[in-house]
Amino acid sequence: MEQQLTVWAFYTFSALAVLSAFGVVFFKNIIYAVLSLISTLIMVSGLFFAMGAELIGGLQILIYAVAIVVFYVLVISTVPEFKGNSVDPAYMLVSLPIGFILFLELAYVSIYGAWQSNVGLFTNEVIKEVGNIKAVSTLLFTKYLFPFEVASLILLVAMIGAIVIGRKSHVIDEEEAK
Amino acid sequence: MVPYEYYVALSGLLMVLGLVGIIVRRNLIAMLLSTELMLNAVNIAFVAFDMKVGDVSGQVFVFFILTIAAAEAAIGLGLIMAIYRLKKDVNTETITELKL
Amino acid sequence: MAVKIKYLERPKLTNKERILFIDFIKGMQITIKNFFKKTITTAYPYEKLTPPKRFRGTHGHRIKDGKEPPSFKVLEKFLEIKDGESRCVACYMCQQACPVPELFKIEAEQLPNGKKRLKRFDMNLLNCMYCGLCTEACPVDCIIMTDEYETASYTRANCVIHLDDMVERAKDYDKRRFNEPDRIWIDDKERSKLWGQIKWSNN
Amino acid sequence: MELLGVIVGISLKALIFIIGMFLGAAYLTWIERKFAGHIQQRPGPLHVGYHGLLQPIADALKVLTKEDLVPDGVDKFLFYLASLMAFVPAIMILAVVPFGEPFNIFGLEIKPYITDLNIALILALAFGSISIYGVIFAGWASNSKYPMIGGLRKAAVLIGYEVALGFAMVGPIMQAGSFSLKEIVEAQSSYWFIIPNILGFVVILFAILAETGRTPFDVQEAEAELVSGYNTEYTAMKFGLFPLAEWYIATFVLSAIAVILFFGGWQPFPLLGWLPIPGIVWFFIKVFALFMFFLWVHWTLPRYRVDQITELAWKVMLPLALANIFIVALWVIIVG
Repeated sequence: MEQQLTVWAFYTFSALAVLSAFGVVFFKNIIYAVLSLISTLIMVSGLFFAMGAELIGGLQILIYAVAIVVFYVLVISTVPEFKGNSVDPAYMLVSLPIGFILFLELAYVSIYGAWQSNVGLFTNEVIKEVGNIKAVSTLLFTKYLFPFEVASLILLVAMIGAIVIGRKSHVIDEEEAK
Repeated sequence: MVPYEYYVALSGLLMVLGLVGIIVRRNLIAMLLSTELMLNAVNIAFVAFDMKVGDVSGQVFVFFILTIAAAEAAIGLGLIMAIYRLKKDVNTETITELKL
Repeated sequence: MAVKIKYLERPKLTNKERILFIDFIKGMQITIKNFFKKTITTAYPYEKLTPPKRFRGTHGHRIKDGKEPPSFKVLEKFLEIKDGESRCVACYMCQQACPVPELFKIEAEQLPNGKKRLKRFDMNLLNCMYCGLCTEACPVDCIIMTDEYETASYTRANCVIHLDDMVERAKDYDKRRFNEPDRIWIDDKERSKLWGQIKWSNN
Repeated sequence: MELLGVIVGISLKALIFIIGMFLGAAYLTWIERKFAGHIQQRPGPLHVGYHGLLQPIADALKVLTKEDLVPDGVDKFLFYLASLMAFVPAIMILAVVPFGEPFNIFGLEIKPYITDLNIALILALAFGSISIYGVIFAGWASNSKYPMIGGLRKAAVLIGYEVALGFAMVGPIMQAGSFSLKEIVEAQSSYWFIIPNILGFVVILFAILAETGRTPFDVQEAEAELVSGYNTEYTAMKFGLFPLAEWYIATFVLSAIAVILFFGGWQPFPLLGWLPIPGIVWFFIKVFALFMFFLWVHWTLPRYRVDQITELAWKVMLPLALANIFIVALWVIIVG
């Protein structure tokens, strides 16, 4: 029964995710594109749940769909509406073969890739026993502790950078200074 | 049970859509949105491989991708705001100072 | 000319107040005290407050009943007024005093015996601002303002009041409140209970 | 067939929860109006039914039958979507909130919760914060100045307090060692988590007030400045959904989560465990007390300025939440 539900969940979520991804690419109005992106992110989060990665699924909504996309919405509210063609037909012609080639490449890599020989740190039984959250966090705070700390540093740098770049430069009017 | 290949195919589709979006769109913000799409495709692929192998390292990497996405959004949007203040436009066609 | 703005320093909070949210707690004490007090409202259509005697409500006409001021005795002989009728002497003083004189429609006629008699006294209350100048101008204390304040009506025609309505209204008003002392608040005890005692200085 | 049965069962349960929350929210409006009235020494609703008990139903009928105006120049699709986007996530939090332990009636095991997930708290936080889009899109779609400013203010407030709220929740999670709300309650059988987490509780009080837009933090619909903020252009039930979602359902559900985190959920009060009161009643007593506290604050305090609110979020609440994590870590090491 659970497997049947998973199948259903996969088909619904993936169909909706692809549909909304089309929306992200082809909506002329940028706010609709953002709305489609939110939809895609939530559908992807649903897919994570279907795959048994609950922690990532929850964080996907909390961090990705809310914390990150809110920045886009805030910027879009300050930048007036985009005028002009949303999609350039000349580039459309270029993009189709490139996209197709990329897809073939991805397919080749994933079907004949070397990952098939790899065996993970945990087995399915262990994960089922300790739960997804404990497994992920154990790995995160033992083997990947250093990358985790570096990630926090990256965030700090990004924050400072965003503040410095986005700050309005206060130009001192020289006449007024006199 | 859904075979993991389906997930990988979905991931590839989203990746291609994101690429097409970056090539096709003329709006800087929309291009950034397409980047988010590609990052998500990678997320799906990571978790799908995890499911196949029976591991959670992929999910750990999704964490790092979330971090990168946050950093990218903050810096990218900061740059877009700076460009907008300079040019009053976010169209890629108008930002051509370095073009010969 | 530039506007000058004076900035006032606010009193700074002490650390104790800042950490324990003393000012929040003070405010919340007051509201919770009020929560357990009795309500002070009136449920209007079911309970009605009696306005103070100086309230300026819809107009009324006092009748000739022996309580007239002395000036009426002088004017009485020129007029044909029976007991129980309006004591109006048709002097038009109220219309003169009114800021919107068009709202009065006063007519008097000359009787064959040479006396004057009031024929019509209409007021269009749509134009009235209830300033009360007409009552002050009246030489015989005839036109008064009663305590009735429910003057809403469905048609414009109903907003014009006539002599007989006004006589009835004044009769009713005098019967109820003529002997009441003249003060602003109906019940001083009630007021001091609700809002506290006033305090005069000693010397 | 078994699948269909499970789906129908879960849908029925969800429907019961949703309808219950709707009716509950309707009567929460009555409670709020009564409470606000008595705080201002007036009786509140009085004439529809006994002491206005039927007032919420009359109000609902009124709101539902009002004319639904959509102004010219609004983005129609987003305009409709925004009211739903504010409302649906608020009610979705209910899916992960447990109201009590499973109990038996007539041999039937009844679970007073929809699911018991092991990431319930993260999901609750996620659903709670996703309703921000309803407000922002309402402001954007209205194509008008005041709603736009209101929506952006709400976004600024939410970004700040969401962080503080998340950090303040870490304390109980550390003590219980689980994200599951049910397990957090079960871990509090000996003592409530309010004891080392007092700072976290203060932060959560402020964060809930800010998230639900109750008075010291209601900058997004400041009547004096912004007419009505983000819902200025809305009418009828589309308008009604915003306060219903924010002021009643979100406040109630977030108070339920705060009670679960800090006041032991359905555990009885200390020294009163011998009373024959089922756990679910204890739970509702606590949630209701907390809800009334929010009402009390709402009807007492004046409004902060926007800059004061964000300053409070980043300079006071976030450090307090971090200090709370430190204190709880020490507590866990020493007491265990």
